[in-house]
Amino acid sequence: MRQPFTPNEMMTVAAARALTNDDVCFVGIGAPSAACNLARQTHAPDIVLIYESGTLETRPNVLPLSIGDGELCETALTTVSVPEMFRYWLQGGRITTGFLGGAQIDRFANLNTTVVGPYEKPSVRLPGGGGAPEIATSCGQIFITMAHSKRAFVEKIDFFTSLGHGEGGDSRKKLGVTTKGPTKVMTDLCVMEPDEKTKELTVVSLHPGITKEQVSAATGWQIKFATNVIETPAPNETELKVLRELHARTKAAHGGNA
Amino acid sequence: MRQPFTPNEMMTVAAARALTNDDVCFVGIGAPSAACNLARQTHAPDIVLIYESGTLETRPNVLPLSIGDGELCETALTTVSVPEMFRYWLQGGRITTGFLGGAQIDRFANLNTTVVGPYEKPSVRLPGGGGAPEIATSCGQIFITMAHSKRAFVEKIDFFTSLGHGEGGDSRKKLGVTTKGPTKVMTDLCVMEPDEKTKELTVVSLHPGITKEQVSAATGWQIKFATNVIETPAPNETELKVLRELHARTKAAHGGNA
Amino acid sequence: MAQFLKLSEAIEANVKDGDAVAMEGFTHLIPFAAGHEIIRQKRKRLSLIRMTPDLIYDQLIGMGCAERMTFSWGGNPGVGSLHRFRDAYQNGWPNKLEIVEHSHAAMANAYDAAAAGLPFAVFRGYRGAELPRVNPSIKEVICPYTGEKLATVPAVKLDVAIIHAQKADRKGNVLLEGIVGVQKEAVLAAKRSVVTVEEIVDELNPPSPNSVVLPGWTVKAVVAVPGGAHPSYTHGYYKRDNAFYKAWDDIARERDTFTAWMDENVLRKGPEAFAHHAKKAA
Amino acid sequence: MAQFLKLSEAIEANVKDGDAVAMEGFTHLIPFAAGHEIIRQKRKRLSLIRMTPDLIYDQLIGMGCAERMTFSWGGNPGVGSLHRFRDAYQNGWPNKLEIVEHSHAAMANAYDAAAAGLPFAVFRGYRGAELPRVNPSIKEVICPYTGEKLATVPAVKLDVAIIHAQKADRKGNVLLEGIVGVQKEAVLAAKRSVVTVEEIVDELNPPSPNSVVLPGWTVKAVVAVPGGAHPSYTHGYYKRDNAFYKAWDDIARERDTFTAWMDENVLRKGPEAFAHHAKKAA
Repeated sequence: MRQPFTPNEMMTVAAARALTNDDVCFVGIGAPSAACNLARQTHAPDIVLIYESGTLETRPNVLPLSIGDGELCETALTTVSVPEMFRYWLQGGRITTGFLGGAQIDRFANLNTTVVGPYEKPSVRLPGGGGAPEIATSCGQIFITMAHSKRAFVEKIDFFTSLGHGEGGDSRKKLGVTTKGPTKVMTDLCVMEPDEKTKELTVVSLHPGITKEQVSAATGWQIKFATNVIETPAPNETELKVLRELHARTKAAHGGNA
Repeated sequence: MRQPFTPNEMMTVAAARALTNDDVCFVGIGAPSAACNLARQTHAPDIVLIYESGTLETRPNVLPLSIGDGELCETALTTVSVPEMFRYWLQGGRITTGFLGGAQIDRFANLNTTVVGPYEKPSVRLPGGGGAPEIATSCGQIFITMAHSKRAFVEKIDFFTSLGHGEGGDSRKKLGVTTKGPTKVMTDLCVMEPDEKTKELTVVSLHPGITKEQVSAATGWQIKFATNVIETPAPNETELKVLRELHARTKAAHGGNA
Repeated sequence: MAQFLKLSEAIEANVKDGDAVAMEGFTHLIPFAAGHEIIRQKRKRLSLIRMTPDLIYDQLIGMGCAERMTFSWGGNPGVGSLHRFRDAYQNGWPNKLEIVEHSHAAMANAYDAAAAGLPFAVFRGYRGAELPRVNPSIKEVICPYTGEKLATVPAVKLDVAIIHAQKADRKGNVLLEGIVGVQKEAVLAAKRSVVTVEEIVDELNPPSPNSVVLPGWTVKAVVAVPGGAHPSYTHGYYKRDNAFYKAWDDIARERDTFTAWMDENVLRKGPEAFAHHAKKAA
Repeated sequence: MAQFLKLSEAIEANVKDGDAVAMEGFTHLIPFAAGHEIIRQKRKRLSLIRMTPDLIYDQLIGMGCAERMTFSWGGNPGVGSLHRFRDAYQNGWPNKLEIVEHSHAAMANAYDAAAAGLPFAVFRGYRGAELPRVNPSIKEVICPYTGEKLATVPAVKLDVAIIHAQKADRKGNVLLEGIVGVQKEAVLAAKRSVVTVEEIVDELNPPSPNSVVLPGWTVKAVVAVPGGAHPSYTHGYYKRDNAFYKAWDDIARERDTFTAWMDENVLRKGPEAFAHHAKKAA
């Protein structure tokens, strides 16, 4: 019998599965961090995890709350300065897979984490891009994890914080960018991939129990589905166990209302 | 009674005396290294010595044969990478005094350590500039130590390895260089300083027993003398003792035909 | 040469109204005690520079010390927004706040360039991103060899850098260990620098010849403030107080709870209040 | 991922005739054993890159392995000239040698830029110096903010970087300690890299979290060659053989003494000949 799981767990597991043992990942806080460490603790024990705080090849036992928790440095192979991280390691082209998320995403996987509303007079001022503008173009490929909602998956993002596939097609190439950009978007409802030609995000698999209608209703544009949409295999017992233990250790470690 | 001393010892002592306890020195191998460590072991115990190999604030007990002997790192406050040395420490403008020497020098203290003869077809291919081109312009001021001879002190140097006072006058300013450049040239015969206006090297002190005629005869251009040329105070007992012990320790440490 | 001062003296002497100030520390070693002292001394019109403004700038902004913030990521890490920053930027409370926004890569390069004495940095950045439209200081150069267009950012210009570190010796040489961020660059970029440390020791004893050490002659003032990075942390001493970072979300959300907290925990306290967070790892 | 090979295999697999090769180490950690192996394998037409060519390139040049040398200071430190380099450059023996000459600052920046994936570096250099007249790869850019003219140098382009280090663990992670030069940059700049080490250990145990460590996935081949830096040295293991550096002046001055020495000490030997120099400091 299948164990029950939450939509967020399904998203994290789907992201973890997309990672391989040979990946060198630039990890963000939250779902990416959970996914990468889940992968490391299951099928990809040698995966290299890099956090922008300078921690190279880190193996945290609890998930960091911040990108620079002590746990990351203590379990890292080595820790470099932040200029070195962005210059030698990210810009140097050594990262195979970078993770991003955002407040808004469009059909070409461009992301906004800067403002809701106009830049000069925003209705909500968000934290901003951080590492994203260069992660988006320097990593071999980008995985995106986001909760699926009409507020987030929008026809038009308010600000281009980081490049996805631009206006689609060969937009990246036209900008002189040679990396792949977003190759997968993992949400709590489904997995999307850009169409080979148009680069428009296309649903390739639906999480167990999720319908096309639910996805369409949670997307701010007319979302396309692949010819053969499959069902995302549900999280297996090991994945759930490892993920939940990771979260439990994390909650205990961070204290308060985790 | 005055102890006898060699011309080279006089040169080294004169250079050491020009250094202060507040200096941060970019040290070269040979006479500069001897002078800087003599100063450190006599009147300037807190002088900061930096070698281009990345060793910051080093206190060698024996003189290094190379710019990167283990002694330098073992006695340093810290050791940084070579790119950091040239970028943050030298170019960053943190050095008060840099030492240079060369195979040839002209009346404006421009130096050649590159070639004798034409660059493309030299009669002697010298080691080249190394750190000199940027030491010459990034340090607050430059001290030069060189053995005095007509072969070295020439009317026209074969190659401008590093900038002294260019064509004299405000040459440095015209090139956008704001540091002082060479302020003292210490030879085994005398001490020279650039004239305030013309920047032509002018003898300001003669080492004990040396005549103006000897200096003129060893200089490839009509060398000028200051109105009041003084006698360089001879090395005192402490200076000679410290310098000779330094050389003796060095010879013992390096082995072979030191 | 480094002077050994009390925190109040070090801030009084080195931080002036209107200064360009970087208080750095990438999550780790954030100089909170020094930030609190600036608040107590009621500095005004500061131009605050920091990659990740964090709670420390939320506090300075909320207390009216800042008129400009240069940054690349302005949130409470893993928690959410900086409410005081948002309130200042969106509503002008307690005063208007101007922003200069970059990416992390741009800021890191801008610090690096300043430490290297260069007027600007070149990096492969902002391609397809919108920030260059709204930040006129982002420009470009053409590679003279390949013809590639690359982004440029001006070097940071700092009057004063303030950092926290593990320890200093009696000559003011400073050892940083762990996540070292851009602190070395910030100190080397600044006209003046203040370093708070967990402890002052007779011998620095860096564990490696290549440990990150700032010579005393690059530092203006050294102050022992045990626990001075709390709720951030000091590698080898005490851990990040993640529970406090989460609690801050509620404290800072409303103006009155924020003001009350600052009054009780900053204005009515001194640097010795940090001491109970200090702890050396076994 | 790093492969653990014999030295002959590592050189065979990674160094090809005509390659652009950097064997780095600023006085310290110079990979002499690897250089000797290249000589034994009779590589030809190498484009050798190194800030300070030192004895290692004097040997490679004298044995006819090189057709070009990019460098910033080509002498025997504290001793004098590199006679084999001079003979090749001035007299074409044993073959013509082309040179590309820079300053140290330029070379250091060129390595840094390559490690950072940039096509070029900007630095404040060569002002009033003549090298830009004879090296057409030295160009300039204008700072887009201040109008200042600054020098540029193209990033180094390397097929292979070869370095020596203290130790590697069984995953190929490499620890460098002491004078670390431009070795990290060289490895990160190269398509392939070979690292010889004093020893291979179970646990790397870097003394500081900020120690200089190259992850195994940045390295192509790791080879244990105890003593492999001699007559250069390995911090924590054995000292620089300054007497040998001085003796080299006589050995290399004439073609026949050089050839005889190389025959006896390189061609008729293998990497195990370095073992008797190996020693771990107490």
